[in-house]
Amino acid sequence: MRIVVQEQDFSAAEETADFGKGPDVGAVVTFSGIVRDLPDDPLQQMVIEHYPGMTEKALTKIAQEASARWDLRDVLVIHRYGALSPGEQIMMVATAARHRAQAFEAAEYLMDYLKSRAPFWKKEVTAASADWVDAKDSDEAALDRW
Amino acid sequence: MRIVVQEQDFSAAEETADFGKGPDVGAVVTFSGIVRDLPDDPLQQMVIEHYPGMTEKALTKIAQEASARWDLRDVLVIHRYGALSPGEQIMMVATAARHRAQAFEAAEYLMDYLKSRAPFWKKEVTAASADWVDAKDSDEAALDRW
Amino acid sequence: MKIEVLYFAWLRERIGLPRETVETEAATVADLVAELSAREDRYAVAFSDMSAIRAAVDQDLVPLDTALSGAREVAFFPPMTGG
Amino acid sequence: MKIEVLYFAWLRERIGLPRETVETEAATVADLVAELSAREDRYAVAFSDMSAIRAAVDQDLVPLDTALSGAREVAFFPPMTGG
Repeated sequence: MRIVVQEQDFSAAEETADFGKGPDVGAVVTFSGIVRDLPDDPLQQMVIEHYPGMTEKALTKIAQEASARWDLRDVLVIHRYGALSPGEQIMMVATAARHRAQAFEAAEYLMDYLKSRAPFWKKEVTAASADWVDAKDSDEAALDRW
Repeated sequence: MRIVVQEQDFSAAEETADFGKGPDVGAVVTFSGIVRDLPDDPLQQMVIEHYPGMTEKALTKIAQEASARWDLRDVLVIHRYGALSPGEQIMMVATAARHRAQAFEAAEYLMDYLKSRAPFWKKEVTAASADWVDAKDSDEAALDRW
Repeated sequence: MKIEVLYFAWLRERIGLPRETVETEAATVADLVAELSAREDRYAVAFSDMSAIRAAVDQDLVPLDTALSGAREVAFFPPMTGG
Repeated sequence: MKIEVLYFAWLRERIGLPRETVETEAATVADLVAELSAREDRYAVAFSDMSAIRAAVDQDLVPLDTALSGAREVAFFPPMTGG
């Protein structure tokens, strides 16, 4: 298990080069989140604030729960904070399991919990405005399926 | 869209380095399938037979259907054939979309259809035996959810 | 008509060849199976359980009652196990 | 007791500081919110809609009726928007 919270960019290729190696692993799923541009008012920066200390603790707990529930052979969570530009990577998760359903479900679980239970907050800065992104009801509702 | 059917190994890192770049992409999901070892009778080789011509045609159709249904911005399918050893990559898919639910669902759809509708057949060769892998009822049933 | 017939996986092993050109007047895929099965035991054995056989006509997966008119290539194989 | 109180995102911006040490006898997280809100308008405004506020005690997300006994650090913030 590897949990990384950092300001600088990361290489998804390097992070996953040795990920999930083992005789028992038949399936690896990765998810990467990227800063999208805004259609009408071009995004200058996506600023991500976090709660140092609690962030690592929350991500570790979420990863441990996913590992136990889906019998994962490996799990990786990387999340950045600070000021990001459109097209930059925000975060990634990876899961390694025996079968594909385990790897897919665990990755979706990680994303759903990370989105609503890890202390990150996004602010969208454009030429015209700087607004904190509102949490969506659908993100909270997504937790009900687990 | 990129569909690759080949005998030689591939680099997931290189294949995804430029995958899904675009102002509109917020989510990239990848799935990699790896040859697992067998617990009791160690696997010597996993031999994958395919139907040249039909394979590319079937994969293209599956990828086009996923692209339309989930408004994908990019899709990648790579599948190998020939004799593979435990730990080797068999295949990968990648999906790029605006939102995470689209990317996840499309990747699972690709895997479900690829498993039961693309003309590949696996044979497990051990010191004691050489057996064609039976299709699972659960793989066929997985298509019902789409 | 002349049709290219292909066999894959254990079907190929049981019949003992990967492909052959067949001269046939079979109307459907199922008729072609019946014709081949009548030819030799190894075909009859290979095709004995048709619930375990899938067919493609010109590289499209089709039901067994599909008409063969105009078909150039017919393939028989067990359920796929890719991924 | 002395408690370290942290604010994040728009809560931090409205209150105007990221953290402060508070001397309080509040029994619960909700009591602490009431105490802070009574202190100055900027707190009252920031905490006006508690359905939009989440709290953590010693870096664990908790309900607002959680007891503060033994707590060293309490954080207030809007619903998270990571990922």
